[in-house]
Amino acid sequence: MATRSMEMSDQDLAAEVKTWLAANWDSEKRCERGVDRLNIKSWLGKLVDSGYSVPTWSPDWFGRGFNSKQARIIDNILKAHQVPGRSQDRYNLGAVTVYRMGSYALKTELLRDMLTGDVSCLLYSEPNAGSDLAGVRTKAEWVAGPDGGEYVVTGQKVWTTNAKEAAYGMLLARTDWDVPKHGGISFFIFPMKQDGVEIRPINQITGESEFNEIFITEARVPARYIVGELNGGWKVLQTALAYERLIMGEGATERQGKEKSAVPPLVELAKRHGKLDDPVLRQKIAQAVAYRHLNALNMKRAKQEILANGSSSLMSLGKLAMSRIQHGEAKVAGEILGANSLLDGDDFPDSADMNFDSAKAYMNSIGGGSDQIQRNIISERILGLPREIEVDRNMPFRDVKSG
Amino acid sequence: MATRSMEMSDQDLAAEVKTWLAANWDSEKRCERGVDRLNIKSWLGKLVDSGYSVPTWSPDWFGRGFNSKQARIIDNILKAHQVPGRSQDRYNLGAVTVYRMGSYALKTELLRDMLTGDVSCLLYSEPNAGSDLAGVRTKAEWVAGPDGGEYVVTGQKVWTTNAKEAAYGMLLARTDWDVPKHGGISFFIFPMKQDGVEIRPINQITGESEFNEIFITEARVPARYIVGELNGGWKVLQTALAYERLIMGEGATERQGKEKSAVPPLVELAKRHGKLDDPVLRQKIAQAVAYRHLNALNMKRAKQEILANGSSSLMSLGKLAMSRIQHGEAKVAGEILGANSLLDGDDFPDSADMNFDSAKAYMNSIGGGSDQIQRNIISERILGLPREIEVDRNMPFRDVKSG
Amino acid sequence: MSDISIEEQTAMRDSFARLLAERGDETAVRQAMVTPLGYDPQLWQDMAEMGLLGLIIDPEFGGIGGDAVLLETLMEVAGAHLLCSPFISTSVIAARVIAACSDEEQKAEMLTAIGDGREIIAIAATGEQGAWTPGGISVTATSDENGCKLDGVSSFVMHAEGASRVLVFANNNGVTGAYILDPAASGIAIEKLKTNDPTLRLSKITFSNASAEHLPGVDETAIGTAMDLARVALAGEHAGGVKRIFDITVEYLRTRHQFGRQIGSYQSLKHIAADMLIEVETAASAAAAAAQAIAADTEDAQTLINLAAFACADAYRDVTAQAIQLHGGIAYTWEHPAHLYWRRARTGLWLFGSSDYHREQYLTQLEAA
Amino acid sequence: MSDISIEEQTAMRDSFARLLAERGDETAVRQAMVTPLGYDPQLWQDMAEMGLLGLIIDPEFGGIGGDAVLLETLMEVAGAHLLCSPFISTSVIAARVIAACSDEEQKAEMLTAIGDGREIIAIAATGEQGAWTPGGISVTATSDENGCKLDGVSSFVMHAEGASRVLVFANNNGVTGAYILDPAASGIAIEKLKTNDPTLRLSKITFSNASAEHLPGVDETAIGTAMDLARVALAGEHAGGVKRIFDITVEYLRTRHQFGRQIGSYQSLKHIAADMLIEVETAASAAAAAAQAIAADTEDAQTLINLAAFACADAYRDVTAQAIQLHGGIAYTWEHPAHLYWRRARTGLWLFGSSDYHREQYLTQLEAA
Repeated sequence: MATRSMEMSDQDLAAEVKTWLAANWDSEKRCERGVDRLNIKSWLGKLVDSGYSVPTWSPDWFGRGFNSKQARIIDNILKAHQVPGRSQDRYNLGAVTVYRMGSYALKTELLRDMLTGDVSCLLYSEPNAGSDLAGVRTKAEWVAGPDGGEYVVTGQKVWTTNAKEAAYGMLLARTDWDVPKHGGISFFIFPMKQDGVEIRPINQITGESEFNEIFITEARVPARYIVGELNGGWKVLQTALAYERLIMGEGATERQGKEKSAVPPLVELAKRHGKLDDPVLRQKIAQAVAYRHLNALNMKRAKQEILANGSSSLMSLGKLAMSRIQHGEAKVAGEILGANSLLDGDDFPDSADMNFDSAKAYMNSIGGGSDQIQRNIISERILGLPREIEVDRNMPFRDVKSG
Repeated sequence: MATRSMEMSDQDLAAEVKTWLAANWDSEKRCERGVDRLNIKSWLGKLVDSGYSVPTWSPDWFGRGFNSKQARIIDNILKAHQVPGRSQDRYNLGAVTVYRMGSYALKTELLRDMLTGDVSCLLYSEPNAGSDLAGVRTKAEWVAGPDGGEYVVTGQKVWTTNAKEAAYGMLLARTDWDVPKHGGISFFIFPMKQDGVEIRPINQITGESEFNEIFITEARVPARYIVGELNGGWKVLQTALAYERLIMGEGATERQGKEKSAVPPLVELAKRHGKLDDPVLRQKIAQAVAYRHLNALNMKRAKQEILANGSSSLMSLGKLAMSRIQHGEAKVAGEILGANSLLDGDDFPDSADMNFDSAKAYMNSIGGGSDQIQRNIISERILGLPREIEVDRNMPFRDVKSG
Repeated sequence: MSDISIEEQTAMRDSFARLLAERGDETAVRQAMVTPLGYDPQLWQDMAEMGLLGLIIDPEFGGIGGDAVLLETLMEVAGAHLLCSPFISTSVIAARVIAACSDEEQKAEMLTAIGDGREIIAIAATGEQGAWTPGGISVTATSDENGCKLDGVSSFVMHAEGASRVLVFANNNGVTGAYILDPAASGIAIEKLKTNDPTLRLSKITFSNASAEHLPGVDETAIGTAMDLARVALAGEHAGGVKRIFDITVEYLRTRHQFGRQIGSYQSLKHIAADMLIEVETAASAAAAAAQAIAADTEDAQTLINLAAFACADAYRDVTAQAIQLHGGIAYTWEHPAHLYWRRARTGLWLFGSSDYHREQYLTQLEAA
Repeated sequence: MSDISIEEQTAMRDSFARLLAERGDETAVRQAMVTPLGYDPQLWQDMAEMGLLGLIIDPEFGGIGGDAVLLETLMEVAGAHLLCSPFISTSVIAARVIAACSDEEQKAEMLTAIGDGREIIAIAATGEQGAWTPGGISVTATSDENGCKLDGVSSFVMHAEGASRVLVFANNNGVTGAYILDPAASGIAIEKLKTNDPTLRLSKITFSNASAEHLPGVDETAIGTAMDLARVALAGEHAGGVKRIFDITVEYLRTRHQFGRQIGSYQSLKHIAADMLIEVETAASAAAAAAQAIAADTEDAQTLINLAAFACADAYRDVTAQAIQLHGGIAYTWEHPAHLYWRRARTGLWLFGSSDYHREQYLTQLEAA
């Protein structure tokens, strides 16, 4: 394996990556050099072994110990060559969780597979544990056996994406019912491909089915697949969620960057429908476009603050602001379309988009911590206002009201 | 004294009142018949003795035992003749409180004076007890003396109207500091004209000074001037507040009735400033006018419900709705005026009105229970949602945090 | 004013509510909305038997002779249950337009058939702008000794599916009038339009020299009156719908627990609910006031119709939007009823004129006051 | 871009903040705002000594040579302290307009005097419409061999009180230009206007054949650039003001107790505060982005100027309005500072063009993108 040095110059690093790529990746055919068609598993194995897939990780675990600026250099080169499998230290949430918090044995057993094709999904939310993730009621009961025994899991999870593809689920399950809710949860890497795991797609109001419900009935997970401590799952979850937010935030600032110079879609829509002269609509369009523009300016400032100080409280505002933006844009689009808003389908693509966007906006305002939860977070963590009173914080979970 | 009968016909009642009026009131000179200038004290005495001032009260206490429909008949006749002192059973809050909840002795001592010119003011709010009236810290300490002794009062009250004119203040003061807050308050009829009562006008952001701060320093109130039980003041207050709301509500529905047919002021304003053709403003004006119109329709429905069932939950919505109306109208007026909004004073009366209204709107959205308190009331009392958690409900008042 | 007693009106309202609870609940709505017809013919027949289809039809023609107030009241019931039916098309717009027809024979035959449930009448009232104003009509009628012919396009035609006739508003030499024809007649091409609200059936009809029957005596005013009545019916539907989705939401706030508390104990949700209640009650007041004004033929009737049109539609839109938000993830699923109300509300924003249009009209009325 | 180092800029910001904390606190503001002048001449002199009055003036003329970024930063400080002063009139608009003057002698003399604090310059930029656009100018200039004469009315003139000169934008045969004259000159009548914001001084000036000096080389573009810089300065003032009133409000939420709890523990107030924070941060981002775009002369500079103009003004208006509401009764008193911020915010809504105007301009820019 090549140099690990943090002192390696950016030029040297770029040259090294390009050399390796030239030797191993066929940019024209978009596959491993020397073969005709991409074998993803084989390619991922090669990339992982090169250290370029998780460059910030330790060399003991497929990484190179690079800093994030160096990782960005590698990522940009791989991106330019459309190489799959890059930046898994940022985007492969399952692998990141195991790498950061899993035991040595667990890393040895799972990590390479998780980097080379064993996709994972999230099994956090439940019908009765939405905003209140610590309210999970999926139970995991220990039974004796070799290698520390195993847990028998029964319960229901919701809002899982990629469930069908996933080899593992990052499972939050209750292992102790007699302590307050945060203290009785464990975090498992749960094998998805087994009897007792039923996956049903959720029909969404957008017409999509990107999410699933997962019905788990006496399914098994080895005790050694617990991440962190037994009953210490809440802490693991917090770390996992922090990564998730970081990734989503980075995604947000990156996506924002692109939209600046083009004519905003609402302006195009109004032009297409001959409404750009309507003074009432012009005000509404301008304001809707401005909200997105202003949020982009906030996120740009956030990025500058992160570069300067390593963090930015502005980051936390983006998701809440996005709700106003998305619901607002869809509303103005509807006003541009007028009675055509009633229509839908392929014959009326602008209407179909607008109607889809109107429904999809709830994905941001409800999913991943609703607007109300975001406002709690902002007022408590940024403004330092008192936390909500939690009546169930200290009572045994058995006694907590649910429904 | 004349007939008390509930069975008296409306015609007979009207005739009786008119006859009495003809004999006693000079409608042209607007004073007591036979004199040249109104002596208000003398006139009020006469009216009170006739029973027409508080017609729904018992004949034992200056009333006639009429029902509210009959009282309305009397009121309308007196109103038509511009007779002062009518409907004191609805509008004289101090007298109503003493009548409803005062002891026999207190009524005997105070009631007639309170109906014939001894104005009263409210001494409820304190700098630290705004939304939370039960948090009053004005203290009343008992000292022995004849006739049950008296209380020595020290504290500060705010937001009092008519303080300078008032003979009595309806005072909420703490008489026990070692019980939970609601249980240690007493309700006094407090003599205002004494040393130890200092009245300072509050300069308001509207430029007005209709309210006062009252600094009370070792002032005295006889123990027999307690209304209700010692330490039972919270209950008395609730009844007094219920009357106040009822009166305000009736006022609201009555005022609403008048505004229907005229061209709305915002439309006139826009016309005056040549802005009625602006399509953006037209939408805003229409919406602002509609909010007031819709609230009037709600209040009309409330009145119908009250007539039919004796109460209406709609009544509670009016005050909250009025905040949106008043702030909204002032905002639209500002947009109509444009840069002229910067101006003020007699030379720019439309601007002056708009600026005044913009500030005055807070009187509704903050005063008499802020919008936030109103939303609590609506969600708890009408929708039956759970009450706010009150951390200080059961602790000795001494230990309650304040500031 | 109708001379039906309050007691009778209340009884009608109650039996309609019972009918819909039994045969028009959410399951029934979901079944009906995926059929090509878009409504349940059996339920339609039940409504006919209750006399509802002749609600505003004169007793002389077998109807009940109800006024706008009764109509609005019953539409609140329909709205609460998301009733899918050609009621507004057939029993409000067509019934009111035909009532203005001066050919007594034509009138008697058609009104009786409407009341009996034998006619479903589609309404072709506007062109592709979806303006629902006289200026928005883009069908032309020409008449000669052989009768009338229609040409042009009408879009947003309600309930062409299963319709036995189509009522068309068309311009004949600059005069707006009403025409009626068989949807299967030659020269008429019906194209179904896909809608966002699955309970709504809309079509676009192209007329090419299609023979139609003229309804004499129906002028622009009569058409305007019928459309205004439809607006108040729709406002009533909104008022009923917004009340129901609000009740569903408050019930959820009471029963759903998170963090060991009813979510309805969280102040931010309580306050949103309080604001929603104002909208809910306002919709009810506005719809009722417009209906009363029509029934009593007061001077401010037109003002109140326009007011109800935008106030109820906007209230329905805002409250359903919040209802989804307050429910959280569960209302993001197709199986939860919230989005059905939300879609219906979004339909109501455009049918018979947009909120901005009605706000503009409302102000125009007020200027003239 | 300015070549003043980041460290120097930060040092200037900090010393300005110290100066205002010491000599321009709320008490000082309240004192100044009731004087006829409307500002504290001593504080003005202190600012001159710190070099602030020549902030954007070229070092050649004794100024600091700061760019829009530095200006915006310092205006945030001014806004936080509700600074009452003729700074925007004199040291932004006049300084920038005069910098475009092609008469080097005139320019050098006036710019040096501005930087020294010897000149207070009133700005007569718009007619009675208060439009602050070239079309809004209603003063006419005529020139002959004896010089220039001004006729017409200019309203919303900033800081005529105490001004040593008046800078007038006027049309001369259809060409917009800049003129300067002594406020005590004959043919000039100054009428003070009563304002709602006690920290604001406005006048109406009527010119009747008043002799004025023409500033050669100052064209409509130069005036537009100066006004845009003033808009960004004002946006910065808004960003600083909105941050301060927000901080005051959050502090009150933390310390005020009702029902035995900090009122900031009530969820509805917490949520309002969270929404306010978005506005506060947005104002800062918008003002800074516009300033950076001017400093770097980027293509989207005009777009960002218009965006900042309405976004900052609207944010200031909304946050100050909520600030009063969250404080409750105490902020209904004249003695509490909330209404001073609220009034200043309401002033900002109109100065140099309304939010609706800037939204319209913003969209026009975007269409062209």
